[in-house]
Amino acid sequence: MDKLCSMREAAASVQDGALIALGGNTLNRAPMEAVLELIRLRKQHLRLIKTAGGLDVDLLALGGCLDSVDAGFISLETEYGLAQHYRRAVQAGQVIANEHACYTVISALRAGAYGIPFMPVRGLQISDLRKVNDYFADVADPFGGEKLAAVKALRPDVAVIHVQKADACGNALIEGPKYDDVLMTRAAKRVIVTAEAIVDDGWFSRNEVKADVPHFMVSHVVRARMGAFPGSCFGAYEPDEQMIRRYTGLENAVQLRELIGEVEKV
Amino acid sequence: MDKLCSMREAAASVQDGALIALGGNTLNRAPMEAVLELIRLRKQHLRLIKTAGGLDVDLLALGGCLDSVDAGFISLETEYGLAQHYRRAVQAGQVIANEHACYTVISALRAGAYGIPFMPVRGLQISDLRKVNDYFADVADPFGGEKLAAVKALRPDVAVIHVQKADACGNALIEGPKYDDVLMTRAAKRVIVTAEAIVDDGWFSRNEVKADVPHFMVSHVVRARMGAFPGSCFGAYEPDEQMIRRYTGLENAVQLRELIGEVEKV
Amino acid sequence: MIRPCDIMTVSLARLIRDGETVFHGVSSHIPMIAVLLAKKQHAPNAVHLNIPGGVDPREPELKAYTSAGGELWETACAALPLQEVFDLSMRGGLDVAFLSGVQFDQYGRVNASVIGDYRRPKVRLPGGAGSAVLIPTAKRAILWRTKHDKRTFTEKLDFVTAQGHVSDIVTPLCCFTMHEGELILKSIHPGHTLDEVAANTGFPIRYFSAETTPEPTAEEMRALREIDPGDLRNLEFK
Amino acid sequence: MIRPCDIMTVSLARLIRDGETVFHGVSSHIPMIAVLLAKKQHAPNAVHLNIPGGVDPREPELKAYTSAGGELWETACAALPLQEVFDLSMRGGLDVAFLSGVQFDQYGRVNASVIGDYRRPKVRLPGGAGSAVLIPTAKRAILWRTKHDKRTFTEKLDFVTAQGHVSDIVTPLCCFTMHEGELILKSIHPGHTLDEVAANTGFPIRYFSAETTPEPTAEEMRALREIDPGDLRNLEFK
Repeated sequence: MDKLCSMREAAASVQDGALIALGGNTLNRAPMEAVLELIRLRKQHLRLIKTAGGLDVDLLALGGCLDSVDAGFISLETEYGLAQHYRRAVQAGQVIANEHACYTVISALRAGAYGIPFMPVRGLQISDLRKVNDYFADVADPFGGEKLAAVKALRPDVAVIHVQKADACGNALIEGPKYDDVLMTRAAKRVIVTAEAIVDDGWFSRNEVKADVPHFMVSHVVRARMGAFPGSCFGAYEPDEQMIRRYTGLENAVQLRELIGEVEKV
Repeated sequence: MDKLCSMREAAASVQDGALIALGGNTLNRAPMEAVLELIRLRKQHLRLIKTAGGLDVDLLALGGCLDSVDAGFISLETEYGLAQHYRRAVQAGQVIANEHACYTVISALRAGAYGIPFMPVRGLQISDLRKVNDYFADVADPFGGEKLAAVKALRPDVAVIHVQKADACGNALIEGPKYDDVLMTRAAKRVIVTAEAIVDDGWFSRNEVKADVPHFMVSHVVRARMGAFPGSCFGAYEPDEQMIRRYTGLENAVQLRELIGEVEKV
Repeated sequence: MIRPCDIMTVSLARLIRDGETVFHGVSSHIPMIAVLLAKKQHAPNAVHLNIPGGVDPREPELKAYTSAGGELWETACAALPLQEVFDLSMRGGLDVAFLSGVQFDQYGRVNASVIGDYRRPKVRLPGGAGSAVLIPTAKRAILWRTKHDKRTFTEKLDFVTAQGHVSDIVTPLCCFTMHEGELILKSIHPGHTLDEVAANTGFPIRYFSAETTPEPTAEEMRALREIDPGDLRNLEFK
Repeated sequence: MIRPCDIMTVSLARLIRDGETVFHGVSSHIPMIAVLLAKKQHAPNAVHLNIPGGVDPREPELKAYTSAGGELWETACAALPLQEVFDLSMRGGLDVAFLSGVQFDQYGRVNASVIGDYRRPKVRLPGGAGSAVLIPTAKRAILWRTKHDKRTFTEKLDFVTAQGHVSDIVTPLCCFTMHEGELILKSIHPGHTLDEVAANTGFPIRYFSAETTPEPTAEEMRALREIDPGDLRNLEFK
């Protein structure tokens, strides 16, 4: 089944208010082109899931697209510094920061993928995060009685990932670090794949390494050369400093829309 | 750190009474040479873990090495039929069959790997398996209150897997189907790797595909060409019918010892 | 003369709908071949899932010794190993699971564990494999059994390994389907009779109309020989 | 003149023992370089674990923009992605986790979440990443922070993101270590004084003997330049 479509069509399929997981890690292989399209389409009330987010989360916050972010860490790492747009949006009360411990995002996604409502987690109980967040609770081991923390399952409405290779049916291969993308595709109800290259039908059948994401989980496939720009994509390109600085230097959503309008025309 | 050693040395490191997980699936890529060595060394009271076992479980049962087997399915599949030695040993009360639902072995190993004492599981509650086995219990979702089954964690003392490629430090790569081997290596306290081929130190660093098992989890590495014989090993060989028929046709442990003594000399 | 393995394989294949996710496990040549047949005929978009984790293997070279080996991996398009197939079912995404057992009762419950006592069985069976979690969670569990007698289809199971969403059971004599929580006879294979089915079933036979199972078509038989030149669908009858 | 980034990197490296499993995350150039240094010097069998999952990358070509990118994967020997590094810690197999934060109290507790109220913070910080589960489960959590002032080392945290097995904290001025549940001063970096440390710490300084942190040796500095020709260990001070 051919699922190739435009970035516009794929992004348009994301409903306002959707629970949406984004692949990649900080500036590495985040689905940036899809993120920009969500902003262009003025998507609203999105509830984001990510282990460690960067420019993707920052721009969606600046674009006014977000209600909440479930994540362990949001920053552009040391060279580019804090995610200031996201930070301000949280401080202004526009975005709810549901802080997790990276692993509790993973645990919540695992619970989602395994079809269970919660996942027991070690270690979390002595953190204030356990106290202030209602997605954490206590649970007792039914065998030994030990008390543990539990994290509530997360089942994203959609996972959006950027990969190096996909076929038109949706089989998708991540080269290099996979981060939490594969898990996200399992936990999510459906997957949007953006890919550097579209390979022919049969490519994966002939290939020794099989696709990480099977076609039937995928609803949309978009050919997106440089789809992680201005972040990096393993084996393809490094981040673009100038463009990142332009994004982080923006002051408001209007400037953001101007800039991403410009990017679209290029 | 060079961990290359003889099969004897590796098998000798398994303590009587150990909780031991075996890789592969039915006749596919089971660590048969290691299994035979355990029998030669007259290991006793082993408590076996496997999702779907075949000749490996059958011969360990005949050899009098087993106290119990936690598995979802034990058979040599259709062509070679039932695991008659195992079956008789269970019927005679010599081996305890802890029947699982394949997935509950996986769930128990996941709990072991995740450092939690249990894993919630969907679907199991309406099976008699839930009632008669003390490694299953009930647990309530602390968020919504739903009642689910829980399975008790399994942390094997050792996982024994057969792979196509390993280096002397223990980095190990499974080509083709991985079955539940990788999970077993994570849940286990240590790993014995037997390998068709030993690659040089640095091979994985140069290779695009990375090892599935990182060296530090592995205690022993054994060069074992035909290490899954008489079962199959992906990319290397198919099962040996004649030898399987000889094993399944055995009548007692004495005959087994004779035969595996013969095999050793060849 | 229609062979039981052919009518069974074809009957199972016809139960698969286009686009469905379909799983079979070990010792499952008949359903494995049924999945490949369905994909070749009426359900090209059915998704073939299996233990080695090769999604949609293309023209796999089937082996007699296993239905869970590397041949289902080599020409697959994507990886979804057993663990993740189970996960898929647990979260409600598996449409069809093919499973078997040794005893079945009129409520579609399955025993694949023991004859006699669980702890000290008269006969230790291979075990239910994934049944105890798949039959309750897959949308439809389709069962096949190559024996049809009163010990197999019985009023009282020695042990309930699994129950849940059983939708159909195919045997050498007939096709059962579930109707309001009970097995009813859907069709009788050509060459067999209602009396024969009743005489070999340990619980009362109920049915709306005792149709005859449609014979394998010439096209189906041609496709079967292409998919399974080694006649592995007959392995369970040898 | 010894640069703070050099004395900090060297001090962190020296805390790693041969054979230990060691993890660092994002925004972690200093500990990343410390791990590579330790492996090159006294701890060749330390196991380098990281977010992209490349175990023991060989001579990675470090990047300024990340400490969690493909450069740690390319020359690695095995795959152990973030999820499984966490799992390793949860089951008791992680020896050292390098983590940071924005506020620390005398009990070695860490705030990396917010200044002010959690729900409506004055400052929303990046978050503790793995801290809340790693600090209690890793055998030793070693912290570094490139700021040392009274707002950073404070008597009262705005929020306790994590606590547990903190063993050491390294700053531009000194090394703290944990002793019976409280931070004590272990050594003062060359060029700094006890008074300076005390004046910049918001809780009372306790110590057995105020040693001077051993200077980076010429060999350590040579190794550092080889590992980190781009001087990325100084990135946090720019």
